[in-house]
Amino acid sequence: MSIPVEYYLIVSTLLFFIGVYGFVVRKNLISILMSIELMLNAVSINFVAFNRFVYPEHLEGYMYSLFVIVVAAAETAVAISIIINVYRKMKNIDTKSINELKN
Amino acid sequence: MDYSNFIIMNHELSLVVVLVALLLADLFGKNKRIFQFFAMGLFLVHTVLGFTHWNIGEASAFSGMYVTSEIHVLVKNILNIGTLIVFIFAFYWNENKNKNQVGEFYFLTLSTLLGMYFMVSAEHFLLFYIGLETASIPMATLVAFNKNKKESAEAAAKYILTAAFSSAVMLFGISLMYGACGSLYYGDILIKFQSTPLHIMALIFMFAGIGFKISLVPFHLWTADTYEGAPTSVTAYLSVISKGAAAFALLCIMIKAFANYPGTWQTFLWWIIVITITIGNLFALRQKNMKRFLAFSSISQAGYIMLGVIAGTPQGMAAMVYYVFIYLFTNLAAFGVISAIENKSDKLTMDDYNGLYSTNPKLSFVMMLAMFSLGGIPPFAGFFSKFFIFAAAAEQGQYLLVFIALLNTIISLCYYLWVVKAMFINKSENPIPTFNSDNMTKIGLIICTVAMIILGFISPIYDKIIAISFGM
Amino acid sequence: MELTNLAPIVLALPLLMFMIIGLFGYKMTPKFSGILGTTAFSIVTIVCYYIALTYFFGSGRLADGSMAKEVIFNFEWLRFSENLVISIGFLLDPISAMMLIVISTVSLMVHVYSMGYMHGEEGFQRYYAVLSLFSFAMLGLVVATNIFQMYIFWELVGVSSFLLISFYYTKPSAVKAAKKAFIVTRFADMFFLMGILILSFYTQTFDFGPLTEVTNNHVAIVSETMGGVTFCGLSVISIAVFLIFLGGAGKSAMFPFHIWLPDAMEGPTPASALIHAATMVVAGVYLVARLFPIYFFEAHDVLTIIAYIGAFTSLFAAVIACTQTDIKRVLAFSTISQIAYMMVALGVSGYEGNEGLGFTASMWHLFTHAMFKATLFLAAGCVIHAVHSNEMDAMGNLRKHLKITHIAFLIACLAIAGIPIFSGFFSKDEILVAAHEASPVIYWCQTLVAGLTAFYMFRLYYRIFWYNEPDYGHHTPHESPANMWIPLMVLTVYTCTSGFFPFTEYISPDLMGFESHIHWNIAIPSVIVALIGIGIATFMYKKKTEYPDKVVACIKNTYHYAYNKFYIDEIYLFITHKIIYKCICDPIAWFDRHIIDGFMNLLSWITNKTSLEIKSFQSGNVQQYAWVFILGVLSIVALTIYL
Amino acid sequence: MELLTASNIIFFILAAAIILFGILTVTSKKVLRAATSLFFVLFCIAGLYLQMNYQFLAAVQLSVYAGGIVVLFVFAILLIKNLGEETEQLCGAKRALGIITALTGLVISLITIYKYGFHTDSDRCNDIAAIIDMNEIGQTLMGTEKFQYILPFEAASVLLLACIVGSIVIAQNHKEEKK
Amino acid sequence: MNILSLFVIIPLIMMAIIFCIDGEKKSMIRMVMSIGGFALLATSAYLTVEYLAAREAGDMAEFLFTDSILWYETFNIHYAVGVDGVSVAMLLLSSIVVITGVFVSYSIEEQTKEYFLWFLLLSIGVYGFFISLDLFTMFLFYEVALIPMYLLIGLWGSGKKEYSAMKLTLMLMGGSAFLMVGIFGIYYLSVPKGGSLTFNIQEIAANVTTLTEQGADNSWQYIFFPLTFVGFGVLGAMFPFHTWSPDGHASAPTAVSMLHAGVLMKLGGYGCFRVAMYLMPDAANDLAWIFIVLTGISVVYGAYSACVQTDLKYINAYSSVSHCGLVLFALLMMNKTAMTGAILQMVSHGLMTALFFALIGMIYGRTHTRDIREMGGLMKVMPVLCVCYVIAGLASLGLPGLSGFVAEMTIFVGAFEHEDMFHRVFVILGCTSIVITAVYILRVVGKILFGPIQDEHHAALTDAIWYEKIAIFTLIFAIAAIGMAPLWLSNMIAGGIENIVKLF
Repeated sequence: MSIPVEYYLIVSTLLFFIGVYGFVVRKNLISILMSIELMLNAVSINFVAFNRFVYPEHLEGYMYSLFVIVVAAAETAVAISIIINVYRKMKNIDTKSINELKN
Repeated sequence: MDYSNFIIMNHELSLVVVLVALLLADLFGKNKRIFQFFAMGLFLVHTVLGFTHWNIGEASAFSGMYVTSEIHVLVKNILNIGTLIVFIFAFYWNENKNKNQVGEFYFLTLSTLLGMYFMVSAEHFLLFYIGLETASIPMATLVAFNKNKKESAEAAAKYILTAAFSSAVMLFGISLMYGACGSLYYGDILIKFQSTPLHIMALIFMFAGIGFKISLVPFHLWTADTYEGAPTSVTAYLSVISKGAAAFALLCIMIKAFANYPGTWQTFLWWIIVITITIGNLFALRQKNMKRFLAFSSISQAGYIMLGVIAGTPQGMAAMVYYVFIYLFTNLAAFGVISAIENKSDKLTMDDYNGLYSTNPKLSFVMMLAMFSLGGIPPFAGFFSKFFIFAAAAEQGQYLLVFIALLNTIISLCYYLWVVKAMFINKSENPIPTFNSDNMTKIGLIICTVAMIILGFISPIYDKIIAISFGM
Repeated sequence: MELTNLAPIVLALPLLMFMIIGLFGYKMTPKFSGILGTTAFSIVTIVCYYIALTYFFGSGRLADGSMAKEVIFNFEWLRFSENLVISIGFLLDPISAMMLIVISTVSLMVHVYSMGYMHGEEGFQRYYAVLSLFSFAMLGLVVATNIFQMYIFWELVGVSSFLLISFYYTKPSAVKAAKKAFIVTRFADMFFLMGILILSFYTQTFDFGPLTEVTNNHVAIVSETMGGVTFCGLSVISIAVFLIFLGGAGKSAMFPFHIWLPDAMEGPTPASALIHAATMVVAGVYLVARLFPIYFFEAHDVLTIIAYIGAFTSLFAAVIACTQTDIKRVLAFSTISQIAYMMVALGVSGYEGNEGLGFTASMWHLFTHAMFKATLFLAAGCVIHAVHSNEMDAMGNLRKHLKITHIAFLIACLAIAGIPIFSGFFSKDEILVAAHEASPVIYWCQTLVAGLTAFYMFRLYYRIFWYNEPDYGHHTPHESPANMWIPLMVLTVYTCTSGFFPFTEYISPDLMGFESHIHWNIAIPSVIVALIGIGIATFMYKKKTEYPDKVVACIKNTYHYAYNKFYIDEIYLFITHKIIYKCICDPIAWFDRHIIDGFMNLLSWITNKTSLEIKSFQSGNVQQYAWVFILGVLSIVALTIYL
Repeated sequence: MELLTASNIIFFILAAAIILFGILTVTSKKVLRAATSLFFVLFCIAGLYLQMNYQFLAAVQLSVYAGGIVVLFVFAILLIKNLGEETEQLCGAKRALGIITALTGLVISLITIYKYGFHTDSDRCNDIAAIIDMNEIGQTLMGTEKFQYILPFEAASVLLLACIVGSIVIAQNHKEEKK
Repeated sequence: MNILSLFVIIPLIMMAIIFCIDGEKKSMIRMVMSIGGFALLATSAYLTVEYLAAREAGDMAEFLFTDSILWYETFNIHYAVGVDGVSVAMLLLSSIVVITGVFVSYSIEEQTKEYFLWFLLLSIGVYGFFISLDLFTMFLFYEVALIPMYLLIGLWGSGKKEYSAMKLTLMLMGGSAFLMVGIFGIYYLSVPKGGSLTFNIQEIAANVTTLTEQGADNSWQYIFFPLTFVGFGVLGAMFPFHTWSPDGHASAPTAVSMLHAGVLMKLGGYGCFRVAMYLMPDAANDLAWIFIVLTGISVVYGAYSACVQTDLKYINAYSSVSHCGLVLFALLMMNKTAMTGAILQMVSHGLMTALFFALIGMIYGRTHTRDIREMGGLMKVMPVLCVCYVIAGLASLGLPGLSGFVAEMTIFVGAFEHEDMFHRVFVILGCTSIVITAVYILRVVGKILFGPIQDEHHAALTDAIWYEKIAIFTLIFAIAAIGMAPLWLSNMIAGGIENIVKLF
């Protein structure tokens, strides 16, 4: 008897909302970005688990998570370059420092 | 493996060719001015070529992953036209304030455009996702293009973070959808989709991601900040092209994948439309910065666009495409004026516009037309698009929604008129001095103005769109 | 000549004159416009006389001995529906023919008289223009073939009255008086209109023809359509005709609508003579007379009310007239009293044969009153012209200075007092006879009024022409020019002679006519009462004595009330200013600005405020954005799935 | 019902590690430490993949994520002055809100997922999943049939190119300004 | 080409010409405007004559001079024009007010060119609305007419013009929000089985009749009738949606007040009649009482409010509320006479309120105050203006021989013909307004025209100049002409009404 797919989903959902929590509470941009990585990984787990345990005929979830990884990498790269840009302008990367535009 | 599938992707291929050509030209070309003309000329060719793609008709490639039909071709053409106008307005800015990154500007803009093509044509959530990301991640760098300004960096950071967040949320939805349906082809989902909680939750998570692109409330909060911080040309691009593509993609998804259970999504879409329009309007009321003002106005406009989605009929699709088409000229005209003024005088707040009519009557005139058209005042094109989209919603019996939307147009008219009032009625000690816009801006403004005035009267456009639209 | 050809002139010519003088008057010299107006009106007068005389002594008498009701012409002016049509037409029957004579005579005399009286006044042309308008309107009113035509001209006379009262428009009191006159009569007209609406709703006609057609002691069209219909327990017929009477009461200054007439004396005196003495003010009487069959057969209760209102008004006005010191006001109250007399006569009248005496008497009195009251006014005009004041205190002993005026005034006074051989005697006698037959209360009341009338008229007469001469300064009064006294004389002649005309043979409710003779049992007491009145007046006012003061001291309170016209004006003022303005208009205006408009402003305020309040929603913090985002997603999920 | 087979135990351990390190990632006060935790999370996830017989995916996960992204993070952290040592003081209210939101979301999602009840035929799944090889992966990635993904693959290349260009522009930006 | 299209084309041509003229050449602009205005007047006069001739010749079609060009095939939108007696009357009215408005605007010196451009746009909207037979184009023109008001008031107005302009625009737009929903409802729900969607008014009316014959559910009418009626009612200044009117009129420049009160407010009444009642007769029948109460309140309420105002324009604005209330009131009585009266009242009120506003504008231009407490005895100073004012006042209070009387009497008589007691009681209440009207008219006349001169500065003021005279005399002539010979107009209108009345 292998692990039911729900167990994977519990893990991924937990991870996802940990990521959400991190996004909402962390104070610097890099940490926020890391939270996003957690969320994306949670999604990957979902895909893979579904693929593996529910719909194993095709590699759809598998491929999807592959692309998620690729896109996440690109996204992270751009995000980090933007964060560094912010750092250069504001001299720190605290979320409070990107609070000029509002209302 | 039949790679001839690529052949039917006319738009995408020609755009890729343009992209490659631009990369090369940027690599070897030294003169930025010539490069700009080259880029625009190339893109113009691409745009014109786009109109020859009608004959493809309905076709799908890659075993149903990619689909094209006349309405897709049309939407892509509309996006092309919009992008072209954005380029025209960006010409001066590129030449004077963005000297070092001209090539990148074109390249990045066009790659996001390519992403939008994929979004629009996708029949599979993976392709859709890739398209969406292609349309948003490079956009973040475009937002950060204004190197002199802190706001630009801030806007970009906000944009990329919320974009990543929303794409994560969307992915979570898509993954659950996969789990529930077993396939991510729209056609398969259409068959497998049921009205179970999981399906609906997946749908909503996924919807949120697209809602972010269209900036529907409550997924809209990035909009104003990003619009304000980004270079004006990029803002224009974001507010029209990106939004229009996402809206059309959403409509396609809804029609193709979830048409069997319209009740499930129409219910929440109804509320989202109501709050989107209302919140957008309420915020726009307080704005003094023109770009920020237009950001909120575009949020409420997004709500109107969604009326076509909630209708979900061919009528709704046609009305929505038409709305986007008109909205493109209208909003770009407004941004054109704003960027013309910003380029010459660096003034951006509404108070700076006081007495503009006395010094720059033509610009004020265009701006006024744009405001009236946005407000849906006849005989300008905005009236027609608004009327049709309301008609589409009303056809499905959404009278209450239409009524609420119409009541909201009162608020929106109020702030549009404030702009008009500032330019025409208010007096100013030191109005923006008289200046001559560069020729490119002039051309752009003329195109937009003519379009705003006459498009509504040319009925074949709409009749053509309805003929090629599809729906539930 | 054919009447069909002539009759239009009666209406068209004055209208034309009004337009010509009104539009181009400012380019004419005053004199020319006066002559133009007068000449034109003399033609009208001749035509009127011609029409009336041919009618009375020729075509009017039908083979069966009754008087004809001829519609000379009648063209459709406005069509409301299949049945309801306003026509402008010309109805010739005994009373309209008689009115033609009254109006044309008095109006012509006033035209002539005004050339002298108004000489040198600013706005002379305007005056003549309005005079023409008035003549047009009044003529149109009396010849109306349907009740709506009457209403049209009714309104027109009202407005010309307004324009004439406000002739001295720079004088605030004149403006006030004009407004008052117009609004009060307008208020009454509203009832008239309502009456017309009700009547026409049921009968589906405006035409006097069917409305006065009597068959078997019923006005068929009215009794058939309205008989038995009630509203709030009252017969609809009664309501309708009572409302119509109220309209008449407004024009004819019946209590409680009488308040405008004394103030209307602010206008030029000849205008007062024409409008506020001889013609317009009797329109109400004429109206009731016109619809007499309906009143008599279908709403007799209303007729009784009319009689009592008339009786009360006549007494009431006579009492006030005794106390006034402005000579024109005295005349105005006298007019009210005399018109009320006519109303009484109508109210007590029967219908057939001799019983129709009241009706006849009313019309007769209308005629004679027009003549002698016009005489009185014109004479008063001469006096005012001479002393430049309306107040009795500024006059006295004028018989030496104004001989012709004096004679005319005296004759008219005798006529109004009802002294035999003068016209007033005859008509008043008939009225008293009719009243006697109907109700003793009214009879005694009217006899008392006759005495009071004699008293106050001679009080007036003595105060002006006898009494002690005040200090006229270096400005000795002198007789008026010929164009003023000749009209005076003409009217005096009418005053003397019109009593001998056999009215009863021509004018009666059933159109048949009847023989009449003087009823000495009624006449003698009334003459005696009149003589007593004259005697007291002579005693008190022939010379300056202390008797008036003593009398006043005796009945101080009553005098005070009467002198202040029983405070009716104040009551009106209270109602209009304190109640209508303060309690209705002001609150409504306040409500409009603060509640209705305030509500709209509130909406915008709320919108603005909300927009201000939710500003913090867009905090600029990217984490909050994400928070809202995920919260939005979750709440949509929760709401969609679990609700 | 034997849950406690060896592979299942490994799953539980991995799951626990993922959650634990996930929590550490978002709670540790030092950013560098958070990055390390993140690395462990990613590593464990790769372990999950391996456990599911998806070796290639696990490899990609390790190389791209653990090898690429985490390194990128570390570089960025080190590039930014003092960030590595900086400690965060989280605002209580904000944290409470975050926790509440996350818990709400968790509860809603889990309830929804559990209500659905996935029907899994583990034997069949195991059979099919056992025979994945590189050839099939390549076919899937480069094919044009249904459930084959050449188009996203090509599209992703554009995305990557654009991202590279974009990142460079943004990163370059500052230097040129300085000149 | 259809003669009706001229009403849109002529102003368009004028706009084009003026657009090309240099803004400094004011006299030339004014000349173009006058010529164009006269051309419009001539066209409408010619149309009237032709219309009457056609009717005389026995052409019994519901609408004449019809023309229909397919525009949006999808929605079956046509550019459909056509007139019946009612529209002809309204067109005539519009032409008169427009030409007089042009003359009154001669005194505009600031941004003349722009002023006239907006003015023309406004008149295009008005004309277009009256000639349209298609709900879509009708609505389009309706909105075209609304928006120029904002700038006309905001730029050339006086007083708290910005507030008023915004309020007016937003409230009217609010009305059009109601209206638009109503139009959609009519459009989608009026189709019988097997029929096709249409915006054409005639076809919709036929469809609705068919629906009734088929015994189909007509409950939709009960939702969309109130919406449509309120939508138009806002423009018709129906209580409690009238508050834009006092502020708006008070702030607007003279000619704009004229055009707005004189013609634009009539769009409301005309729309109620042509759209709401014509297309949804069942609901009109059953729900009329609600609006009778509201409009009945308007009639009396407006009059009472006018009594205590001190600003001339406010007085006239409230009086417009009262008079326009009467229009809607009469329409709701739903019989031929009352409805004819309503249209007559529109024409009459249009003319006399235009006259009023023209005169008030001229007086204000001279004395620089509109407060009646600060004026007095102007009759001596400017006799022509003041006499005209008196005439306008008399017309307003319903003096026979002037148009107001004809209209009011037709209304009262017609309305009183209603067989229901409830309605008749309301008519009686409505009648009281004629007294209150007299009160406030005379109050003004007595205060500012009569009496001694209040302010010695006013003694030196001049009387009307030529172009002002042309304007006011034209209006007075029209008022008097209708007042004296109303039959042709009344018959013409009644002919148009008949088609609608038979639906109830």
